[in-house]
Amino acid sequence: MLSIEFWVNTLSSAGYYSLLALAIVFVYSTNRVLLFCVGEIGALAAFVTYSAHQALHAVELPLAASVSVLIALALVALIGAVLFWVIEQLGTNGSHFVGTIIAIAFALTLQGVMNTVWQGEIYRFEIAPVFLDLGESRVALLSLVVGVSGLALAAAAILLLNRSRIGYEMQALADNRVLSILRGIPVRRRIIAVGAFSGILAGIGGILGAAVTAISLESSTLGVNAIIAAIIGGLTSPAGAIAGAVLLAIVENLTTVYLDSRHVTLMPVLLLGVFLIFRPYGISGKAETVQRV
Amino acid sequence: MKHSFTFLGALFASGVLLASPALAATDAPYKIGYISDITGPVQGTFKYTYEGFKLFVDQLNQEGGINGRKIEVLLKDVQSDTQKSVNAVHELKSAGVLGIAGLAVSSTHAATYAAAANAGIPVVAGFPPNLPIILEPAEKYAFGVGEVFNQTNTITGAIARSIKKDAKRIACVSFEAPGSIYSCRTTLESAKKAGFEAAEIFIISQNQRDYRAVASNIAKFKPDIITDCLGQSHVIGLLPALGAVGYKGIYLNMETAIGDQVKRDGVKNAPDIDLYSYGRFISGKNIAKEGPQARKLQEAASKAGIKEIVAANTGGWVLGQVIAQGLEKCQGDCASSEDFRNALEKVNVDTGGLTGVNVQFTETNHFGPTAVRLYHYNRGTTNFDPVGDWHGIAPVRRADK
Amino acid sequence: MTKVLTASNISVRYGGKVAVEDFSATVPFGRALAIAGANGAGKTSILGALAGLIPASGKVGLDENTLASSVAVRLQAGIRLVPEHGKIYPTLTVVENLIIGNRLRGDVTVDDVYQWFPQLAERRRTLGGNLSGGEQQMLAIGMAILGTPKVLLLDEPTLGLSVPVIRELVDKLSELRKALNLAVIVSESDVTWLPALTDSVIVLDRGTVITNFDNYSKDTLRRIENHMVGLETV
Amino acid sequence: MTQLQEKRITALQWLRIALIALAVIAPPFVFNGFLMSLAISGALLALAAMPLTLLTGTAGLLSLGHAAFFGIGGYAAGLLAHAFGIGLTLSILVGAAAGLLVGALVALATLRVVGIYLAVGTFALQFILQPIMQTIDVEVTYSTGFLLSSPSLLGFELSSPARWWYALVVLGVLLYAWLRWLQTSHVGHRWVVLKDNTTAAGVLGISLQKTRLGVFALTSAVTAGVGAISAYYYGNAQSGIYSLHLAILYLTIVALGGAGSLGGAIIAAFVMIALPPLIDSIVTYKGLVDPSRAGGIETITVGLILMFSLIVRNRESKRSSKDD
Repeated sequence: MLSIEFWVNTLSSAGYYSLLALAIVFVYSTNRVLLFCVGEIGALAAFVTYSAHQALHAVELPLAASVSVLIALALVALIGAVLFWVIEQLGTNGSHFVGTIIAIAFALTLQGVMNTVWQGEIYRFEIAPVFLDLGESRVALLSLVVGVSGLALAAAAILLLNRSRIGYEMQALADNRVLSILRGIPVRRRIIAVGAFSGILAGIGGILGAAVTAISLESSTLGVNAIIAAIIGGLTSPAGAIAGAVLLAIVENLTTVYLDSRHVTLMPVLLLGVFLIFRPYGISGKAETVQRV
Repeated sequence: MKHSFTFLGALFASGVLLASPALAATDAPYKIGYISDITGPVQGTFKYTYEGFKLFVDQLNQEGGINGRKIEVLLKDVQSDTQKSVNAVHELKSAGVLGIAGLAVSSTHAATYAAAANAGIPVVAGFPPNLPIILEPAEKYAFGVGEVFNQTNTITGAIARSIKKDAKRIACVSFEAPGSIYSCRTTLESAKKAGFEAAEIFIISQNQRDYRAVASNIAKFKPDIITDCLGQSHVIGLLPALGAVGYKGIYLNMETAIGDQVKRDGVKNAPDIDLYSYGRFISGKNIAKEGPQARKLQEAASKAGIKEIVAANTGGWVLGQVIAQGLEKCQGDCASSEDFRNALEKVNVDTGGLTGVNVQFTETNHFGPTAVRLYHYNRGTTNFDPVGDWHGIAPVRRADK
Repeated sequence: MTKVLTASNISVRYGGKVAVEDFSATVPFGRALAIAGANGAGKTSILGALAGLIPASGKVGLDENTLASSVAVRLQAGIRLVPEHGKIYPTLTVVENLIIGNRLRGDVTVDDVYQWFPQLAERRRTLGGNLSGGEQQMLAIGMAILGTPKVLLLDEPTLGLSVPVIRELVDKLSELRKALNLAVIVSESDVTWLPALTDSVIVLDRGTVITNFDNYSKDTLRRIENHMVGLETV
Repeated sequence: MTQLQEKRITALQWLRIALIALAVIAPPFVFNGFLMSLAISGALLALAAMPLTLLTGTAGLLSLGHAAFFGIGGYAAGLLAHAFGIGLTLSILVGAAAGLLVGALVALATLRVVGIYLAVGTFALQFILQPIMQTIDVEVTYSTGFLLSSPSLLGFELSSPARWWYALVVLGVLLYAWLRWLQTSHVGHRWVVLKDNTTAAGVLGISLQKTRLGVFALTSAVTAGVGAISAYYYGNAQSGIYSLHLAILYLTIVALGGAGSLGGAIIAAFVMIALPPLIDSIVTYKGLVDPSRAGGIETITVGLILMFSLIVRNRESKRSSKDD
């Protein structure tokens, strides 16, 4: 039936989709904004990692790879923080979809930046291909690593949120901002911390995604599938985001195996359509009681 | 609302001043417009054709231009956007160009041709994509010196057969764009005529970034030969993925401004793939021995610091030759774009070794006969060595007329 | 030992509209003041101004030192507001709510709150949203008194609760007030509970102080009600 | 209000009307070919931006499917011309009907959701329609897309830029008047209630579903109709034109124009059309920047303008909401 290869491919897609989807869910549950620029943030992280590595490699700095990843993550953390700071400028009466259009504007601006700096070039991370022979099919170790590390990091992020005080405070903030102010939570600092944290998640997701595919302006369209995964998972629940990412990865790879790989973009959208009609708030999303139609 | 009205109005007014047309003079240079995607999403494919075209024009101008008049190129970067392409045509008409060359991604061609036809300006599309409307019976103002897949791919089956006599199964990989899908269809038809038993098309979706699943699908089909009609980003993603799933066999790439280095990087980690490539225009580190124009292109390129000439550079140089001969054959001092259009229909350019056959337009065929040559990638020397001679392709009629 | 909360000439404006005009009050620690008035009289604005949540003119101080008008400063000084709506986090459990409240370390700890409100200890794992009205009010007060509270501001605490629950709440509040020596200000639009909850009352009408009483005879309650309904004017 | 103030007000209004009249009549005489094409492209953008302003600004429904509806009109015109040789006038009606149908379907499909989820429904529409359009391109027109020529509107031949400009101006005025009337009528009030306070709408007995269905179907129909006209102006309907990028451009215009302001949308449309050549000439002026960077800088500028106008517009509405 389904080969080991299918499951490894699905695992690796689920890896980077879950990180991107998680970033979307954290942002949405904090200020009801849909992070449309998640793909662009991921692609930018991949580009910066590649260029930083080229530069550091030329100077033979040890640990060039990990340093360049850190540089990239610092940059996307800053971008996440700036995005949230801009959305904060809208003030509390700024309705959430003005914030979403701001996220779209960020996507445009980041595309312009990547286009200007890297001018449409396409790169690949120089990772030596190592293969494992499991049964009769050959599996790339890189896909396994990307899948496992992606899901592990996503689970760690959720644990951090569900167990730590900062995690509770972020949830409290999303739940009721005025009460959070009254109980002494430094609201603005926490909101910008969520922005930075989501930027880092999206950045790691983008780097892992680029490791398996390619570093190019077009890889920001991974963000489109991540948005679908987050919505299917229910925009308000982190665990739902991972469930949505895994479901999306399965649907994508099943489409390629059984149908025509051409429909890899169409099938997730049809799946989203089905969810919107029958279960609009996703697998485990909490119903938006405030504005129930 | 009041203050923003004045601010927005001022912004629009200043746009009017800066973009007003340049002035005219008596023995002014021939004005040729060049529309392309220099900084847009697909610039990796198109900026090298413009680079080749500019090398030719600059070299021609140094030699005194045509009948003593230089060629002035007005570049309009439309970033593969249809609206900008149409506006660029009108801008170039106001600037008084005789003709327009280049064009960006194929989805903008029809609108650009339509706008140019209304303005009475001939358009000569460059390498790679050309619409089939330049085949016989061609649209009046539409010409092309690139690749029309419906014509080029009629020979792909024979070329694949020439590589592996006993090959039975062929796969063609295209991406989700009408032109590319149509190219693979033509390829598979020619493959069946050339004796292939099983032929299947695999289409990569619009934002397919993860090629492993497609690669394993193709491998499962167990093709003897895989061919394609893909863009740069697809080739970079697909070749390593085919290596990863353990495909051992021939990969025949159709050169559509992908560039040799991209192919080298693609197969670097896929030792079992035997890479071939075929295309209309020659490429390589030293092409001087191919012919007089090849030597000139080599000199101009090395002067401009280009270490390796890609097929798109050659395509741009030949596009320059076609425009230049059109201007030469234009009666009188080539005052109107109509004269230039008529002259273009008499063009018969000897490309001096850059292509297999002359570029020849007629009244009814604005693309003409073409030829492609097969190259084999030598992993030792990292060169693409020619295999056999040029394969001539007879002109094909338009399918919709 | 600080002994008194003083609020002088507090005025609140929303754009052009005046919500509160020149409100002043002094509440010694251990004592409770009620602010009575119909809806829209400006009660919530006064409490918000005292907590630093709503920008207002005038001064708020503990003994002689005036406090800056930021919520953080007022919280540190021990001023705690329990709003009328959204007083707890429905999507967090009881213990998680208390962890949030416990940001401000101090004398009163989570265990103390569990002792004050045993029902909360039993239902520590349930989501705030699933608690009863009375339990939610207790959780809200529990969150507010964590750390070192000095002033407790309660906005309509009895609203929407049943009589037995209110009675239990009122007893607990007076116990708390004495035990922690709190100054308490309660906004109320229901006159019946004033004597049990507070020692004195200031009556408001559309943002201005009409009158005040520092004892609750039968006659006083009737007069307060007339003022609120507008039968008796100044 | 004193006599003097009244006099100054009417003078201001007269100046405004004169300015608008000048802006409408002058172009074919003053502009050269390029500026004329910019003006016509701007007019087409403005026509399509007005319904989106209504949808997103007045009724508060964010839509990312605007390019998809625009494409429905384009393909309706293409198919009708290709198969039956039917001209522009009928294509507008058929295109509008198709847009109305699809718009109603999307509204029905996303009936039980609110706010951002509706934007997702239209986002999904964009990705469902794109492969359908591509299949039509491959199967019907051998990847060229539909070629449309010799448009005539109700017998009025649109053979020259001047005729195009005046036809679009007339259409623009009619559309502006109709949508403005709708905005200020009882229908428009229901949209405002839909936007601001869904609970109040329930209380006032306004059926949310019917209101949303109505405004969505109406604006989709108008957008599709303009899509048919635009396809004839550009002489081509091809899947590559109707991209998510175009939908974002429309959102930028609506945001720049100000929520619910039809006049603002018209001005913003012309600004966004004039922007690329303006930036191009500024950027490549005296080699300020290497021309190969122009494209990226232009995208950055559009992104920043969208952000800036959102913050300013929002601050304005915040200030005004404080006053009342």
